[in-house]
Amino acid sequence: MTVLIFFLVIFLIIGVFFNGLGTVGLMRFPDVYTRLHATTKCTTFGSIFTSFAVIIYGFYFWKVSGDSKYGVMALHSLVALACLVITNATGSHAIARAAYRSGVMPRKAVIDELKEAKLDE
Amino acid sequence: MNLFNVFLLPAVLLILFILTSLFRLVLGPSIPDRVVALDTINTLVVAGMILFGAAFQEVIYIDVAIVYALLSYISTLYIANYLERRTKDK
Amino acid sequence: MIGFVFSFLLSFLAYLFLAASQGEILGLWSQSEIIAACIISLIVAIISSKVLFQKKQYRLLNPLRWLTFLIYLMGPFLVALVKANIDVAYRVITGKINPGIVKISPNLKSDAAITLLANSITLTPGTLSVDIDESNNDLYIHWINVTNLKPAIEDVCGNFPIWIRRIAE
Amino acid sequence: MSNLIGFAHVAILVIMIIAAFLAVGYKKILPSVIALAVVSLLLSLEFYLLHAPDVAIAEAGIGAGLTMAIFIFAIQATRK
Repeated sequence: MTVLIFFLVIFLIIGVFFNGLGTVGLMRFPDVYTRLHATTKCTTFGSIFTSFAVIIYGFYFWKVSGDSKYGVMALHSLVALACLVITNATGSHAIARAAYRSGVMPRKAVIDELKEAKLDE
Repeated sequence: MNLFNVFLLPAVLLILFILTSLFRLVLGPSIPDRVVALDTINTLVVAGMILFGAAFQEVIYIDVAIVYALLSYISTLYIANYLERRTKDK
Repeated sequence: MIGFVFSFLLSFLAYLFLAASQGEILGLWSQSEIIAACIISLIVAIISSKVLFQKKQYRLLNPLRWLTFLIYLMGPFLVALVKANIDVAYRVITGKINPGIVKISPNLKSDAAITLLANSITLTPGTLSVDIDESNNDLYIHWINVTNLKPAIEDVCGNFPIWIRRIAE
Repeated sequence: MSNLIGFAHVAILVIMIIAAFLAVGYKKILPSVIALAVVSLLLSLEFYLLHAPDVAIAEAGIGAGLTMAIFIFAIQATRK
């Protein structure tokens, strides 16, 4: 029990820390693309850890108490986590592409090879 | 020691982070900045819903998080699609 | 036919995963639940098998490829994910950035492979895929810390294309 | 524990009010729509905290998905 709580607290601290870092990066960075870097990576990673805490908690209590409610909770958190990871990555592609095509240029860029490329569709 | 509190405090902290990312929605100079803020709020709300579901110890609450993750993604894609089409029409 | 059976099994498993509660089979499902799952996933499979397997390519159904995918997910991808987050954390705290958009040509053919590569690139160190040239599958990548202006593939995304060629090509 | 939940209620309502003022106050139309989406997302979270998950699912579907799509359809139709 103590070991479980120790792991839960560690996972939750890591998760909340990275989520907070994502929002701080959203405030600090200068343009859309760097903000996307901060939010996509950090919030996905943080959510993976907070959901892992719920999954470990669910499986542990499923094994101890035998109540299938906890097992179902862990399985559903797993599904939600998978949805979150896939949709986050795809959504950030969509935003980056829309931002570039609607004319938001990266600030302070040392190289921009997309500007010369002629993409037609 | 009640396990209820372990999940509740991080969930409330995630709600405070939503307040932080709302500032980007207020300040954001361009529309993609605001969409990024919306996307961050979506992710934080889903993570918070999973934690609240564990704190209230109800299975049905986590299903809300699944539905929410899949539906909020549609709105992000829709705005991105609209931005692309708008510049192509001009 | 293979496509129909596969989409039936996939929707059946998805239904069982989402509908798990108390019951006599493994303590998770009741018998009426299984019957309902059969009927509903039969309907779903009739509709979706035409959409899922439009090109009549069944390469991705090989279980060996799924095993490789799991190993990839647990091994190199997880390591790269952790590295990416420590890197971004460092950049958020110090504010040192050196961004730019570069082009790489991974020479992947199929759509599934290029999707997997783009998603992996977005979630790993300092890179974010912005756009794609659909004629020859070149990716345009926003790189937060440009070290050389004409990068090789290894500089940007490590050995991901090798793994992905093994999984999806 | 009830303190924390009360605090969460207050925080969500404050964010909702700020976002609602933004939705009214923006001069351009698309930022207004985005702020409105934030309002309905947080309304769904508020229903969730009030122990009404069914209402929260409905609100997530209608508020986040459908209203957004209808508004953007309307904007597209008017600009041409």
